Amino acid sequence: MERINKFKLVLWIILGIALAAGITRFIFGLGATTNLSDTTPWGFWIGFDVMGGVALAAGGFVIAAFNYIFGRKEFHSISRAAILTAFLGYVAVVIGLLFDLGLPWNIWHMIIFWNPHSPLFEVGWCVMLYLTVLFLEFMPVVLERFPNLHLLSKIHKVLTKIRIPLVVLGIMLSTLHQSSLGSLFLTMPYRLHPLWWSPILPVIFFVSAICLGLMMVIVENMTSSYLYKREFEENILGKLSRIAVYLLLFYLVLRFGDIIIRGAGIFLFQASWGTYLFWLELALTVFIPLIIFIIPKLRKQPNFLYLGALSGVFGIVLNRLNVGGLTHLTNLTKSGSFYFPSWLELSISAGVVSLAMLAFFYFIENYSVWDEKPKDIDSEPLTVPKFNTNYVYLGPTKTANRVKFSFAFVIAFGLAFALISGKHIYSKGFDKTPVYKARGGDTLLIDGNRNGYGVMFPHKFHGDSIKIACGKCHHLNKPKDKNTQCFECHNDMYLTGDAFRHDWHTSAQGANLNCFECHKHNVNKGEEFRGNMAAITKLCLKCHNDLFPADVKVKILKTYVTLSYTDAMHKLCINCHKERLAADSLLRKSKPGLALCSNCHPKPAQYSAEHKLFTKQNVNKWVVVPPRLK
Amino acid sequence: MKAILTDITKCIGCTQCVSACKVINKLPPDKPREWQKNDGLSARNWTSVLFKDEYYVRKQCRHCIEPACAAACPVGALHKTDFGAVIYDSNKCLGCRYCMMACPYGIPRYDWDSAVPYVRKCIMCYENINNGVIDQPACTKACPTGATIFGEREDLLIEARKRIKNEPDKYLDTIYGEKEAGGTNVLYLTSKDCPLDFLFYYNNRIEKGVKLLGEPAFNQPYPPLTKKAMNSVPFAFVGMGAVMSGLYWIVKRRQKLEKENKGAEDGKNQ
Amino acid sequence: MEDLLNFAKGPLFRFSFAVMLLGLLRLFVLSLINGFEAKKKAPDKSIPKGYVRKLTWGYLFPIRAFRTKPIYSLVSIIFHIGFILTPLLLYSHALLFSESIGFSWMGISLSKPVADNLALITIFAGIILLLLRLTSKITRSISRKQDYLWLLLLVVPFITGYVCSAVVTEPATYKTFLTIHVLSGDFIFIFMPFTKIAHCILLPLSQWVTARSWKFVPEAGENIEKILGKEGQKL
Amino acid sequence: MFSDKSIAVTDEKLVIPEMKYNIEKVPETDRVTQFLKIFAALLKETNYGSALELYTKVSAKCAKCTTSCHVFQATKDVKDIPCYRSELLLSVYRRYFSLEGSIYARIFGGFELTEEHITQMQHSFWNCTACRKCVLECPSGIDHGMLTHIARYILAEMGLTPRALVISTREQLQGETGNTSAIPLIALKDSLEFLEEELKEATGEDIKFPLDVEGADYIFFAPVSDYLMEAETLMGIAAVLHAAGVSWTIGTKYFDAINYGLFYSDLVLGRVLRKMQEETQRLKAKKVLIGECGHATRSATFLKTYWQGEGCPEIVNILQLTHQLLREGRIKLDPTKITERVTYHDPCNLARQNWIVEQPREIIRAFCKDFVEMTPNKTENYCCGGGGGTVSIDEIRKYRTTISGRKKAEQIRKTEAHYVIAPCANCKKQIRETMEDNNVDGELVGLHDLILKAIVINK
Repeated sequence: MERINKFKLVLWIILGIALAAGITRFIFGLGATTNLSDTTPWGFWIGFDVMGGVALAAGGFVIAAFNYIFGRKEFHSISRAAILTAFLGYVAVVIGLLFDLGLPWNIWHMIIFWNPHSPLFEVGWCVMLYLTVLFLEFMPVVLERFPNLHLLSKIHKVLTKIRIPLVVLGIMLSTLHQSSLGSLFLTMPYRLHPLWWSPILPVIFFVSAICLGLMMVIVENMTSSYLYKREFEENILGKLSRIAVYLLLFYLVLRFGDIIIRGAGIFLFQASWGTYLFWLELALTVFIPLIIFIIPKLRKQPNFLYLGALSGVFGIVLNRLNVGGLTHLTNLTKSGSFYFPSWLELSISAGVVSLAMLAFFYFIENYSVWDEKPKDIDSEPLTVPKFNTNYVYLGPTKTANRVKFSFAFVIAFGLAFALISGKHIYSKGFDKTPVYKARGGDTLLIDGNRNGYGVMFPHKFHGDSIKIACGKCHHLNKPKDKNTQCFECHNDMYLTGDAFRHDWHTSAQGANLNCFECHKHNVNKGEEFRGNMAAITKLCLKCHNDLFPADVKVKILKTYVTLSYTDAMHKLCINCHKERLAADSLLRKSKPGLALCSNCHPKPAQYSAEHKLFTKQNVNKWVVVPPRLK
Repeated sequence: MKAILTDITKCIGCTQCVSACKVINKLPPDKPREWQKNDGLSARNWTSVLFKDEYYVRKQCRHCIEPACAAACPVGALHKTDFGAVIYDSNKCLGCRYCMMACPYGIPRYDWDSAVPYVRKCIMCYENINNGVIDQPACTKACPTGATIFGEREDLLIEARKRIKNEPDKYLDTIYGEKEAGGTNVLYLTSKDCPLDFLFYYNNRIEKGVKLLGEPAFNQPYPPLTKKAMNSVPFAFVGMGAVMSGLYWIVKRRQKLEKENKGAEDGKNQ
Repeated sequence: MEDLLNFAKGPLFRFSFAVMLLGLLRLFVLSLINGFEAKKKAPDKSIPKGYVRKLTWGYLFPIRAFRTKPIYSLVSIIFHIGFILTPLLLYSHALLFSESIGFSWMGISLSKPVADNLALITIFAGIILLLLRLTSKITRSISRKQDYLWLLLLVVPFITGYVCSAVVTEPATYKTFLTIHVLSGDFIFIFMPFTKIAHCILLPLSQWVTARSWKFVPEAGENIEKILGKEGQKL
Repeated sequence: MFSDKSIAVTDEKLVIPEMKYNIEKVPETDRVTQFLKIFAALLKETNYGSALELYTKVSAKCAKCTTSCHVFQATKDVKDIPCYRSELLLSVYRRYFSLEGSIYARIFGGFELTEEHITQMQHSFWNCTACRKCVLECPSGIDHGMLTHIARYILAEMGLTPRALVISTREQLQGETGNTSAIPLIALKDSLEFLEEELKEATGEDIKFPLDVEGADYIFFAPVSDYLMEAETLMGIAAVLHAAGVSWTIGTKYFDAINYGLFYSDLVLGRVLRKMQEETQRLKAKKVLIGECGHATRSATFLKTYWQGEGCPEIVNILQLTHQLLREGRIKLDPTKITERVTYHDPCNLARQNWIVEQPREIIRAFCKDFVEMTPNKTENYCCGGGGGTVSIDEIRKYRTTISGRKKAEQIRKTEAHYVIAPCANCKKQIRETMEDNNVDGELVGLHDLILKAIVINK
């Protein structure tokens, strides 16, 4: 199997995983798939897909400028591939953005609802326009293939004529939005780490984008040449690296000058996560590439050249990630939850990149992006490999690829889809905490304090002597079950529940009913199940004739959705207990403080810290505040 | 402009304001989630009461006079009304969450668990007051101790100053919201034991008290931070275009001249 | 047991469902592409449309099938109907889907007695099919292992499902049967695209693909000679 | 209890003669590798891969095909079940050419291609007459005929082809005479002259066989064996064309319609069709007319595929043409001439895909009083038993007539017809031999033999 086919197979597998993640994201929302939170609303998708993607695609306008404006014709042979990379990069940005936006189907709103003060508005417009420009710049390559179609060849002619204006327009638009991506963060001076936030952030972004553009062209060219076993343009790439040296030096001066003039130098040598990230970023972006590009001995070795360019690319992408979310102070200090992308976020980003790469390979194989098309793609030699018993022949490469790739895609999709944990989706961020049952007739053991110890509760006495109607406490009795406990309905400590047990009524061990024995059949005919539930549902009394004692006053509940155990305790039980205390002498003697909060919450502030719910945060403690203790 | 004044010293933490808010805005019951900031605010809780050093601090949207969120929103889904509230139009929103990033108080919350999520925050009961359903926000109305009150901003500032003047031992001599970030429509009075700096991102700084060049002052509004960059956009656009066209012209001319020279030389040689 | 059940209802179910759906789609698309490639290769693009259409419709409404082997055809058709309707239109399955995958069809579901009876009929049809296969020398001789395995595997969820729904009341037994039920369902899903059950999605294409394959490629014969190194040889 | 009634044939003890044909040259030893290599080359160059890929997935092994296979119904041998035979090839494909199958094989082991398997295929695929009747029954839509075709192609590339077929094609393609029966041109001219005289006697008309007429409407290709054995059919055709005044011609350079390539090799199919094209272009004929022959007609339709350059002529079968002429009233048939009972046998290649089914029946009804149908008939008619080229292998005549042709013999016996019409050279030879060997009364004729008796030629 050829290199390129192996690589494509990997890309298809990633694509399969990404599709599974993408579907989950659109069914269950961002919370289920990402590690984003209210403290870190922007994460990997903005940092890598959008900001990184836009920066990675900068090669398009840089090479176009060199080729068409500065008259450096030697770059002509790589300009098509660079423009294609840019175009696909921007398409990838838009696709990535569709995943990140909460309401992606409203993305066109930017066209009709204007807020020109917003940097994001400007970025959005520029990206849209530049995408169009790139499309028009790349179109001739596609149209070349159809010289016989009159209309298309006409368009081709027009496009070649207006190429220079298009290139100039593209450079203008790129300048704007490459820098405006930096402007986005001007508005959050205290959110970003001081080593990154700067009033000249737009300029820094623009300069670094040009550096990245140059190095990305090197990486893209060498990678694809390696994959297609093709000689790469050593000359041109060497020239690019020499240009990159000056730009990188400028960037280095700019960056440190900015930090020192602003007075942020004190942050440079702290022992903190933010500072480490800064030095890592700078080492990748500037130091490694500079060393390699300046020393001619290293520069002339393809491996080192590749390493330098790759390091630069990683560095500047890391810069975008740092600005986009990693070095936000809510992330670095203990004030918020720590953000690191979930594997679903990573896989979707990887999937978008894979898609762009596959599209890139498609164009390379089918259109004349390079001066000559890669060999052995169009026609297969008329041979069949030697057969031994282990050999499997799946047809010509194209067919075999199709079969293998789709198979890998399906399996990868299935595995990823299976691995997306149901917990993340269904618990809504919380473990279920079942409440233990305690049944009894005359005397019940209630874990009223929820401290693991049972409390004796003279149940019979309440019914016989105090003559409280059961419904007062057992607002909804279950059939033939006269001592329903709180937990029967409030069956989760923190989550809402269902007082009517649908599962029991339908299960074989329970009532073994089907839906239509209680609900009218016309729910099938379009009547909303949720809309008018009372109208289409049979009353409990129709089946359970002996549901309530004759003399009981029952509070009729309008809904079967029950509060969580904690909520119910505060609203219902405590009130009830209070009333009983006022009336009864016996209980007052046995448990004088039954209605006191301190029974359940002996130490309110500490209590929360012990509890699972509140383990995560240390600062900004939030508790459900009980009335002040005396 | 209307405003809300919350006196921390008077709050008893009964959370009546929280309930009232949920009732009037028809918010469903809340469940704690992993993705919440855990200050009690969420897409289903637009106000909350924090327990801080024996005091209760109510948290809600500050309704800045010059709101950063409204300036940031690319489609203008958030905007400042003359009434004083910063309100949200869910029909325009496209879910970019730039408002959440831009807010210096970290207030807007997101429907993370919904497939159709919106940004949620206090809107000062704007619509209900506008429609005449209520005459003041539900939270101030529900407060049993008068710890949080509603009125014209100027009146409330006068009232606040009066309280500080009357009991200088009890109150900290700052009205939070008077100046910070250009002033807000939600004002706080607090006890000397409990400064409220923690509500503001300014105080998330690692090195407290370090003021770097270019960073906005404590009382500086936020929208102008990007305005400068945005104002230079047309110049950058036209300038870049001019430079590029000029370069192109020069390069082309030079090439042409070179060619002519070469041609002339060739001619000579021949 | 509880863990196994949860695994079968959760990750395994999601995996199997995804593999089934996408796998079948893959087969369909690959066959379509193959067909169109064949069309592209052959200069003669015409196919006997009426004949292809007639036979293709014959799969959806197999009336012709009754003329030869009527018993077999009838039982097999009943088995197919039961097999498609019962699992698809049972409320519990809709519930499983909505819990595990996030979408479902709760609005349309069979009433319990109908579903139960249909399940019984399907079980009997399956057993009869198995007996038919076992008793006839002809079918026995051409059957592969998977032909028996499939019948068994397909009937197992029906039996266990029926037992769960109508027979047992004891929780432990119920759990056991339910686990087998879900597990066997999962395995059916997983193996669907890779075995003969793929016919569920490929049948509508088979006549078209056949008709396309009958179109010869003019250079093929000579090219094969070249590949085999027999170029220019006499017959 | 569940035994299959439809396949029960009234039968005492049946002796199955050995189906053994002579092979021209025995291939080299490592047949397995050779087979796989050829298979791979085939998949690479032809369109069969798409069908095989699909068949390996859908094959359900329901045995419904047994109800339509005349060979199986005679032998009751499981090796003759169409599905069993197809599986021989499909299992090879599944193991060596499909992803799922190879993965399965790597994990669990299983099928491996062996010499015995090839030997089995070598016999099995020549037992099949490629009539494709089972296709109509198969609920999975598998074309067993195509699988036979593919397997025979591979076997042919290995050299495992019956000698009879190879000899005739060799003569046709490389021999001096250029036709399968090796008739020299002089002999042809002689026999045509003789036929013209015969026609003169029979009809009193001067009916010519026009040779080498340039620019005629139709260039006529008959299966060459007709010139030797079925002269009356040719006479009938000549009479019809003469009566209707159709301009037609027979090429002297190439006049054979037989194309055994359809039975065993696409290569041969293409080469023979090229010869046909050359002749058609030489004589600048507008349409190609094929005589009474099933496989010749079907293979001629592939002329469209193999035609080099523009302007492929229309291909017409004589039955279609006669039917058209009859409808237009250009020929007249005397409805009183044929009084005996007549039945019609549908050649598989003509009728199976509902192509030429109604036309011959309309012609027969126009001049035969007592026409009975066989059961089953039309598209579902049984094969004569000599399809797929087996008819030309004389060493297996016993097998052909007693096993393959058994079903046909019964069918004909049931109709109690005097004339059995079979408009196909292969069917004629096979049915004639079958009727002889099975002692069925009646006379086998071509359609145009009868037409010759009934045609009215006006001056």
